[in-house]
Amino acid sequence: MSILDTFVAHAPALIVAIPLLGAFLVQLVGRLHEKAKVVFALLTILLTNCFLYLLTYDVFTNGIRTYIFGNADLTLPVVRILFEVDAMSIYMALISTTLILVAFIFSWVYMKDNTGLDKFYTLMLLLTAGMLGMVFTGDIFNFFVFLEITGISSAALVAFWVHKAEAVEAGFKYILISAIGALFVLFAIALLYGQYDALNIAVLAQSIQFTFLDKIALVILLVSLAMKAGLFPMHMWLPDSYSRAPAPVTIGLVAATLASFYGVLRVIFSLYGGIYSGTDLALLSTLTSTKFMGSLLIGLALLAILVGVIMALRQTDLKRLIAFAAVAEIGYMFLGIGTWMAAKTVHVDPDGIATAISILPYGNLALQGGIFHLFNDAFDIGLLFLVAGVIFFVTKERSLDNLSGLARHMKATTIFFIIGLCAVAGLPPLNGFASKLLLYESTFQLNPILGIVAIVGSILLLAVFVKVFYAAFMGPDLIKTNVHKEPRSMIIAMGILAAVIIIIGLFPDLFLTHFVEPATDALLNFSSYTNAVLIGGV
Amino acid sequence: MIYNIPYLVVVGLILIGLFAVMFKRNLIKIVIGVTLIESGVNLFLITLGFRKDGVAPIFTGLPEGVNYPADMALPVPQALTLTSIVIGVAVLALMLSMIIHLYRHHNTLDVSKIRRLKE
Amino acid sequence: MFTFETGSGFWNPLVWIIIFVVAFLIGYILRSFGKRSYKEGTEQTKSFLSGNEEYDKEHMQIKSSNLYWGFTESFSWLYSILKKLHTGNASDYIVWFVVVLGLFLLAGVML
Amino acid sequence: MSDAGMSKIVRTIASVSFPFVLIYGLYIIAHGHLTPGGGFQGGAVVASGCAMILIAYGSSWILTKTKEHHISLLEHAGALGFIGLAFLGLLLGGVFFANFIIGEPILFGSAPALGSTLADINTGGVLPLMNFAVGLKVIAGLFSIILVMAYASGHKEGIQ
Repeated sequence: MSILDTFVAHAPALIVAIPLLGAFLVQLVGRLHEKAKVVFALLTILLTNCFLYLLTYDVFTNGIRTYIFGNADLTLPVVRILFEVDAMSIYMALISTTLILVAFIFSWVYMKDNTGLDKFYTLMLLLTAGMLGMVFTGDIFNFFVFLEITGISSAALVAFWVHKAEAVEAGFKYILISAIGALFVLFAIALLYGQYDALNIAVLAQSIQFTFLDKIALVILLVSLAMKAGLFPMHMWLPDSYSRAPAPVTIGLVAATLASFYGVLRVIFSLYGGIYSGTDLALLSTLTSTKFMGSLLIGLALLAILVGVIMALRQTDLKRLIAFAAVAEIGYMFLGIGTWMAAKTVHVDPDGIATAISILPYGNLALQGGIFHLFNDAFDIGLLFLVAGVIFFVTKERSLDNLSGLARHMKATTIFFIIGLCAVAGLPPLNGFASKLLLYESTFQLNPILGIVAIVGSILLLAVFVKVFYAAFMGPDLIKTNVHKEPRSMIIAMGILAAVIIIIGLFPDLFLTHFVEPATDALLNFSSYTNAVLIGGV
Repeated sequence: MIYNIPYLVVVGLILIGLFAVMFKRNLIKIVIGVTLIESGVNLFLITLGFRKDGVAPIFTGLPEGVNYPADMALPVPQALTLTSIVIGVAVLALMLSMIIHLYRHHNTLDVSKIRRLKE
Repeated sequence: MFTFETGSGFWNPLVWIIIFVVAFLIGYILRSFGKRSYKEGTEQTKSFLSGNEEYDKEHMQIKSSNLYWGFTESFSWLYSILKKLHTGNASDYIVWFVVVLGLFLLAGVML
Repeated sequence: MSDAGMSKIVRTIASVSFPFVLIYGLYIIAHGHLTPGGGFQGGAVVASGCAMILIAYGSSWILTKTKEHHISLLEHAGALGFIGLAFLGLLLGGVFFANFIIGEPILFGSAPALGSTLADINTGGVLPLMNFAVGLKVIAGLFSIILVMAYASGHKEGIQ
């Protein structure tokens, strides 16, 4: 075994452990020099990224990789804590680490005047470790633990500017939502554990019978994680906390929200994958409830899109406006899942007896669109939040009413804002359009109204950001004091995101076939996920 | 029947906690509600590990005439509960310190008056 | 490599870029037909507002809260509902959670 | 929780009972790998003893004896010890969190005997060490939380 193989074999544990170790070392390193903290945090996240790229290559070529803690062989699968990394986990981990990397670069100048920066980087690294743990773990109780780590550290980060009343209020709302959501997740885990004596997702998935208690557990898991992902009408914490956090934290929060969304995916496709992606005729009795839940998700997703954009249209606080746009974007992702859940059909022979259940092809297309959109949402919304952060840093203004003519001073930021605007509104040729096209076409086949609402939502999103562009960047030069050029580190941070957006916009097909399709297949291929643990996949 | 009482208590605790979180206006009472939900969930986990006439799951302290795994209370739920308690302490501490700051900024503990972020 | 199949259609970003380039060229050609006698800093650059005096630039800017005034005004009934829903009270957020939980329990368990 | 501390009776009782609380908590930490208990439980017991002292003497008095950032340094030492042991497991035992001490002729190295035996504290490998690390972290963490909260809430006028 070469040294590289050893690295790859231990990568799942190291990717979570390195940010964790870094989180506590930052405090010691920070005593050396003022800038040592941020350099150290950057190095930590870069090292994590290196291991992640190694692991990405391995998982995309060799399939699922598991990692068992404490002992090399898998003797007691029920008791052992293990990580299970498939293409979907990698997909999410790539999004999270890239966003956190960008947040650290951005914070170089943005946070330089704050005290307690060592705590800031500790919490950011803990947040990273929590998110990566959430996406890598193969054990549902560990999922809860990492969910709580993510929730606690992000709530503390939201309230980082503790001298501002709104920031503390937002932090309190976030921790309340996060604590209640996580406790209900734990309750559902206990329901599952009480029935099947197992905590491993693969073992549970294999033995789940879809009894009455299982249905309750499913609903609780789904709703609590959807709340943490910001689905309408449980989205209200999201604009509150996104808008009041410092800009680098907001980027981290976007990633944390998406990690909760990953939890929803894991619950539906892996934990309950036998019921949802199964096409066995024995599942006929569950079809009504699964389809109905899909329709309910679609309904909430459509409302999320409409309410998100309509509320965004009247906001004057720039970051709050972007946060409402993020609510709409999350609606698009849930629309993808809901369409997949509802796109099941029963084939009936002439005597009226069911012969087969199948998932219609547009269902899988909608799921692909949703997962593609996950990536686009993270990067588009992330870029817009960074632009808002730059504007706040340079002018110390939140309200759009007091902003005007910024394009005269900040040319780079203006260009990045236009890129983000077009991407988030789904304007071709940027990445947002490719994923939304998938969603439009697939949802239209389920019900034309869905496609129409999705398109209307996109158009309104464009209107929302054109308003921002007009109000903040165009017009006379009102702000004469204090306006200076944006620092170079912020341009680099925005440039990374903008470059990814443009590249994916130009090569949507390559990204779809090399990243989105493996991730979707990993979700849909329920048996390979369970077999990797149950039949010694090490 | 008597073994079902803990489950009823669990449901009762969670419902009382939710009621407190939803309808009480004092921030401290809301935090107490969260703690009640947490206690309910913890009680549920512990109850799942119960075995009639079981002994404490200490491998080296096993009394004479007790079968090794069969007569022990399940240790896994206890480990889970412990983890959840630890997390609960962290959440509680964070919530209370935020309440201290909220009180400083708003001079009130009424949750319906602390809503600068709305609409 | 560029073409992107969506099952019932396809999408190619290159086509769009070519259209952009062509549109830009057409615009440039049209611009080149313009008058060459244009001079900056003379009467020609002043805007003509039916003979009225032009305000200062600072007073001409429409504030962002007034943008889309017609839209927000005609949907004011909707906005009043949505504003009422987003109370900002932390307890209400949990109420919404319980409501959705109940809704899903009805859908997923009772059916 | 006032800043001045409480009456002399309370202070004396607190001082007398503090060593017992301390010993009991440390016992729970040290026997974590043998009996129910461990780093968190023992740490919580010790931290509650510290909280008793804090209430009896007041937070200002405590802050003259120690500083909050010294306590948080201890806390980080605990966390680093725990994750460092896990990394050592990777280096020496081949897997993250591997028990690399068990079977070695050093402290805590011997494997526990099977069956119902008397508890032997010299077993467990890295488990006791991890318990110590967690105990340190919990004592320092909880104590600094209580200390900061007492100090912060004690300095606001008008709190009854």
